[in-house]
Amino acid sequence: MLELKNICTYYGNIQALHDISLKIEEGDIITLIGANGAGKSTTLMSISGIIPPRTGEILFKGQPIHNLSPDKIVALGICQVPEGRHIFPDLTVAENLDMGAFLRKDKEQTTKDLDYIYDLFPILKDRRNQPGGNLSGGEQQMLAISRALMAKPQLLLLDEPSMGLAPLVTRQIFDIIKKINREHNTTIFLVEQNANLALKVADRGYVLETGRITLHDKASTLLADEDVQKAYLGI
Amino acid sequence: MISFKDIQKGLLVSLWFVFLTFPLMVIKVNPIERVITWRWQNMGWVALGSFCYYLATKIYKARKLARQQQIKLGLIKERVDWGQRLLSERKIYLPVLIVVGLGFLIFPLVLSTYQTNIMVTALMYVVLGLGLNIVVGVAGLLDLGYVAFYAVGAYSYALLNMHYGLGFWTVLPIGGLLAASFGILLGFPVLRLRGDYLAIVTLGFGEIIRLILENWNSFSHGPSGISNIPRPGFLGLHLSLGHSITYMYYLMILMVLFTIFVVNRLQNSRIGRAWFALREDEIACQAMGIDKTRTKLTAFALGATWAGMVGVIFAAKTTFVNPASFTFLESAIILCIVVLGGMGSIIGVIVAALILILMPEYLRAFSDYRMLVFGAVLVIMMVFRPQGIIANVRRTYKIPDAIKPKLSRK
Amino acid sequence: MEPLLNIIGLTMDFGGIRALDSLDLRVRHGEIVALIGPNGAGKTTFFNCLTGIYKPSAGDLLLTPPGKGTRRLNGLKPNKVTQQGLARTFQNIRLFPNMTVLENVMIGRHCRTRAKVLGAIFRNHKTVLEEKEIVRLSLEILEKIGLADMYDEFAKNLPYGAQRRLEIARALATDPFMLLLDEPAAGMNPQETSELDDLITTIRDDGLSILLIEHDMKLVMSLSDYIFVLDYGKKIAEGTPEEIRNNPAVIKAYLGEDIDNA
Amino acid sequence: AADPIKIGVAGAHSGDLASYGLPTVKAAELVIKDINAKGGINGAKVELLVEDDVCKPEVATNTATKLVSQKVNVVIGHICSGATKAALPIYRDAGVIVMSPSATNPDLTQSGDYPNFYRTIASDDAQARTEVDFAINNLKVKKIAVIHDKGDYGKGLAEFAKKFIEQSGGKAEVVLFEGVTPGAVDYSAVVQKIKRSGAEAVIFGGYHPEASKIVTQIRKKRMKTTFISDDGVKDDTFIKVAGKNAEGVYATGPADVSSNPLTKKYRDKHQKAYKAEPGAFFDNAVAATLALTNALAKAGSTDSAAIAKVLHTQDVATPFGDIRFDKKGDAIGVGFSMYQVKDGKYVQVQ
Amino acid sequence: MDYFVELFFSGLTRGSIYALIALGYTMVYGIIGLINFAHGEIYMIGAFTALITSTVLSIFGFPLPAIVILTLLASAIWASAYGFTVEKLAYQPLRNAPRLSPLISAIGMSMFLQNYVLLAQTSDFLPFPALIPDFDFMEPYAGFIGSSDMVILVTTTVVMLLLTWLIKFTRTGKAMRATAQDRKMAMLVGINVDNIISITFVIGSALAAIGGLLIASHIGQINFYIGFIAGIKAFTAAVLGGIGSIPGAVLGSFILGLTESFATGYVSSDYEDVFAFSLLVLILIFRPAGILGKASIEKV
Ligand SMILES: Nc1ncnc2c1ncn2[C@@H]1O[C@H](COP(=O)(O)OP(=O)(O)OP(=O)(O)O)[C@@H](O)[C@H]1O
Ligand SMILES: Nc1ncnc2c1ncn2[C@@H]1O[C@H](COP(=O)(O)OP(=O)(O)OP(=O)(O)O)[C@@H](O)[C@H]1O
Ligand SMILES: [Mg+2]
Ligand SMILES: [Mg+2]
Repeated sequence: MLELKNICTYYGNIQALHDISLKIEEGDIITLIGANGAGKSTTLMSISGIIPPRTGEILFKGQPIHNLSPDKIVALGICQVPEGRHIFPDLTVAENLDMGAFLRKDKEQTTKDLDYIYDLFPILKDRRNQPGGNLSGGEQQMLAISRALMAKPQLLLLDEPSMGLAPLVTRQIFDIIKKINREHNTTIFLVEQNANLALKVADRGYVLETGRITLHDKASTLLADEDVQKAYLGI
Repeated sequence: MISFKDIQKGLLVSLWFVFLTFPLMVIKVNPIERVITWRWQNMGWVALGSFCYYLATKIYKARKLARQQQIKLGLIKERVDWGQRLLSERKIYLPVLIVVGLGFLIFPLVLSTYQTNIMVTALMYVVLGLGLNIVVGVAGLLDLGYVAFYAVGAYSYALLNMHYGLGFWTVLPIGGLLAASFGILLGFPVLRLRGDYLAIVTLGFGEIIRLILENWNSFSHGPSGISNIPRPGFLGLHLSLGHSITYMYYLMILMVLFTIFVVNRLQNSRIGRAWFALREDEIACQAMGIDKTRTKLTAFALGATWAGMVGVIFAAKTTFVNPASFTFLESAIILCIVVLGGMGSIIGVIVAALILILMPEYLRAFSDYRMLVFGAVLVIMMVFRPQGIIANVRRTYKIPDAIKPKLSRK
Repeated sequence: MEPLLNIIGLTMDFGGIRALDSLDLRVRHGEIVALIGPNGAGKTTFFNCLTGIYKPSAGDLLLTPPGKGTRRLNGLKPNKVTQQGLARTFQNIRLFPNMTVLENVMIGRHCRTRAKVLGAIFRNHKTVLEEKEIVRLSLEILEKIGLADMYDEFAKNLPYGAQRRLEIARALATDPFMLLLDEPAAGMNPQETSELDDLITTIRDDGLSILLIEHDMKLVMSLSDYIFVLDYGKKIAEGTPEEIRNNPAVIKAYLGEDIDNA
Repeated sequence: AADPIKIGVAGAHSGDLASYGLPTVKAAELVIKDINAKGGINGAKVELLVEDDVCKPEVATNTATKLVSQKVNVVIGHICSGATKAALPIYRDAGVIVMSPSATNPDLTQSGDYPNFYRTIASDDAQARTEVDFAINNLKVKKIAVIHDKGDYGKGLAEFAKKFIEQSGGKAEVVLFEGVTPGAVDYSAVVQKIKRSGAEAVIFGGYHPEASKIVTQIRKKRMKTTFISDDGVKDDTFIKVAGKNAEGVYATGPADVSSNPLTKKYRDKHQKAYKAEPGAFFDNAVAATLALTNALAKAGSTDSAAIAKVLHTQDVATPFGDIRFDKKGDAIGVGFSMYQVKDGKYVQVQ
Repeated sequence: MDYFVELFFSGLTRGSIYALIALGYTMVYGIIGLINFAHGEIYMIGAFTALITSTVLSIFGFPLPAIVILTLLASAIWASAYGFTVEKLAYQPLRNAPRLSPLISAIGMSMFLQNYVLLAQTSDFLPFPALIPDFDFMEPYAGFIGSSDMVILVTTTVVMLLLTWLIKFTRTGKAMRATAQDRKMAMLVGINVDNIISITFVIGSALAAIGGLLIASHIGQINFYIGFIAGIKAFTAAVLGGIGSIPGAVLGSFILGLTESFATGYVSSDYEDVFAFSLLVLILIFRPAGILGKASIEKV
């Protein structure tokens, strides 16, 4: 479904990604793990076109997308929940969710999806007329994920969705990830610090080290890998 | 380097500009006589000009990209920013400094009075720029009414001299202090405003000062101003015009050196650090125990002090002051100096002041076009060098030798 | 002995929302106290009230620095609170991004030093000495935190985990006797989290008391001496980690059934 | 050939006041072209050094220094009184004679500080005197509102007007004295105030843009107040801009010179060269150029004392008739008369 | 009492004039946080285009209603084109630059455009034809409020309502608000940020052009410098009302206009600007984000 071929991404003159190649099949949950500053977020930003790669190719369903502007990429069905939530602070919770569905035309289905989201996160329903900026960190994270879900993406890019979430909610979020993957056949590309959890839900995993892919394998294999355990699982 | 597609696009761009400028450039109407003048030839100029500008930017971008590619492939070394290099390599900056220093020293001896005179003006703006730099560049407070303090200084010399016969040297510090008190007076109520709100209030304050000077005749002589202000005396001698300008010149050089010295020391002090931090994040600053209001006030008052002193010098140099010299445009130009120079960078401010103030003087030949060019230069400079001529240089700290070895990268 | 920090009936309203509801809380000298609770429970709001960033609607904030009398923190400006000896970090990192690591820490020393404008200009002996001392102390702190080798890097260029630690270093530089940490482990991988665990323990052993907000239960349970649990602004439980782990209300509102997976 | 004679032309040539400075440049150019065509002055070609001062005092000092260091012989300018005041000491120290076509501030000649200064325009007080006398004696108004534009020229004039009215021994009174902000979008509040003050006439000190706005507002409010103004308003642009509202407005201006052959000659030349009416102070600038070149020719040298002597003692033909300069530097014979707009034209009254 | 009412109406007129310009300021500020100093110049260019178009059309003998409509269209189109181009040339390349760089670029643009019009046209004041006729039914009230005042007042109100509706309820409006608050995230939900910013400039410029036309017709004269002064005042008004807020800009403008009017009427017009700016300082001291601006406590 999505294929990265030798992409190199730069911040000014600093190279953050070195020849990254990876492949995501439709309906998969793929996870990318790595230490702080390894380049995980950068990879997602490159896919979304915010920081386009300087060299290399990104193919979505066989079509090159690395030259498209971010909005075109979203229109193809690739949505991202960025690191740090990025809630529109002065829009209300409801309006934030509405923005998620910005490119959608099917009004009725959108309303239904909204109800579905409110079911998933009742707290958002309580707060729906409040500015998003006033929510607590965790509430904002829920809102950010919900906003992406409102777009009905084919490929969902999640950047550290569990950051700052209460344990109960973290588990709930992971359940939801599994659920939408199962029920809507949404392909998911998951970046997580909590490698333990991530590898448990994922089908396959990639390990990123200072801008280079160093390992990739079935999630269960990685979970058992001694090096991985030492470096990322804190065991 | 330029493809056919670029040419095509360039043509489109020039077509757009022809459309854009059509009513204003081509048609000229005389609404009273009801005649229309058609100036079709302008259309051609616009088309040509915009096409060339487009290609120029294209080439610039293409070359920049090519460079980056080459750097990546390891064909060429990355070029260090010349501004940074100038400042960081002793081998380069020392000779440059000596040559420039000598140049400034003998300037009035080799060049005409006129050249010296405009250089004095430029040096005044150097000091103004450095002063505003404390407020805007270092402390991050956008002040659009800086000229108010300049006016305070100028009028304090004019008035104190007129009423009490006080001399230049007496008033110089008084003007600075008066301006500083005005800074504090204004600062108290408004410094808690954020960003651009502060900007508009300071702009308003600048206007208020000017309007008061304009309207309060019995105090300031209103719009006709105060004339016959004495130039600074030199041991009580009477100086000819040329000599007195030369004298002002050296005086300004001393003033600039003094300002650089003080500003540099301030920046590299505990207070200076607090200013930088305040610019970065106010809330974090407060959480670190920095008194926001007080720190900002200090910056504001210090910035104002320089404006006040230069104001005194201004009055002495022109021998005449009236409110028309203290308009918003003046504030804007000083602000341009700070930003164009590179916020918080002393050398940058100096270079920018010299460029911005001398440019209109040397553009006198194109008198009609000079303000047009001036505006265009501001835009182009910002577009191609948004961080300013010399981006702020980082400060270094003496690391005690005892700890040094531990700091080397693992 | 008086508790170091004694909060009585703290209430904070935002328009219609009551983010904190008559909260009582105490921290004793040398303790690591954790504050946990679901997202939006009001933990960060509590820190903000305590450090003077928000003005609480009601309640008393009483501080008894070691060896000194009790004082109220209500109505103090943030910088005054810091001067009293409370230092904090932020949930959403708030470093000075364009200043170096060393400078970030040096800023922390601001409230403990006194050089003024004239001193800065004339650089008298006292100022020079003071400045040297700031550098020395800052480097010392950086070394303790493990960031000394990056002292010359811009803060914005640090990896996330390092930024979190730099926030702690900066807070330590203000010479606090009590440290408020807001989710210091967020965004850290398990490896880094365990390093953080050690760091916080060292800081406590240096004689500081610590108030910690964290969602990483492993860290909380291993570190804390005492835990307060908030939900919807109200305290729903307090106790030792063992008590909290088994408290049904806490499990229902916050931990969920099988805690080990988190 | 002899060294060329250098005449400086200084004034606002760019910026928002350019329209007051540029006509002077054109006037000087036209006159000098003629002179050079006839072989120059005493065989020396005349060279114009045109320098912009944007009407700012501080720039004017640079301009003056530049001209002085280029060894200019005489200067036509500056345009604004403020800039002139700032520049004059520099010329004075260098012994350069300056003649302004437009700087009307009385101090310039009356203070005695600037012996090197001359002008071909009457000073503000003379003009204010004309306005006030006309209002009191001819129009017989009792209540007068004095309005100005807060500027150097306008406010100075208004203050003289006020003083003269107050000295009139109760024949009239000033019911309102107020400044308006030039460039403001709307003057209706001031106009309301005029209406309330019950003024029968308004004496306005300032330039035509403000004048036309105020007059228009007055007429829009259906008020009948007489409007009297100054030389800054006695400009055809005023009539064009204010249109039918300009009808009946009084303005002082130099005595009607349109029948003077020199005036005609240069206005025609301007029309031919630029396809436009000459702008503000054009005639005054022609007069200044003629007076200076004449003095240079008669003096036979570029020595300023010699030039000054000619200026003071010998008449020269200008658009204003034959004029010479009094001891203070004011042109004798350049006075003011009153005009009124009738059928879209300024017509001399009396 | 009459006097009060008269001053009140003259204040309203002034206020609506400011408002038409302030709206554009506020929109641009709202979306990219830039004090667009060149906005006043766009207004001036709108007025010039209107003058040129209406003169050309009237020379060609068009009837008045046609002239009014075509002039309005032409000035809106060209002003928008200028706004669009200025943004592309001077601001878009500076999206990621330090905060003050676009401000300097804007100041430069403002000088450039002023002098461009000065050179391309003239520095003189030009008479502007009265495109708004004196309505007969307004005649009895002419002492209080003229026909053009009325038209300006009504236009301002209508424009404000339309804009508020646009921003609050339409898709484009939402996209504008989203872009204003978090540009990166706006891209990530599929908004073409460049287009939205361009649209904002275009709308703001069109408004300025409408303002230019009405105001020029009301005052009866224009020159290249009118934009600068009006621009500063309009910006003050926008800040007074709470910059970024549409109703705020209008409210701020009215308050500013009324203050100036009453200050002139009851004190002296010598100090009308002093009053205006002092009011600004006072209001900002008590409401640091302007009258309608949200003084949101920053969530930390
Ligand atoms: N805006 C930027 N400018 C310059 N360098 C950057 C920028 N953003 C990130 N970097 C650098 O790029 C590298 C990769 O960063 P990235 O944010 O992708 O890491 P990450 O794997 O997502 O880390 P984390 O776990 O902390 O989120 C880091 O070295 C970082 O310092
Ligand atoms: N400035 C504010 N204005 C309005 N409401 C606010 C503000 N700050 C916080 N709140 C509200 O107060 C509640 C508590 O927020 P707080 O940030 O304290 O939560 P928290 O316990 O820190 O949560 P988390 O663990 O997710 O960070 C939230 O519901 C939030 O919406
Ligand atoms: Mg990341
Ligand atoms: Mg929190």
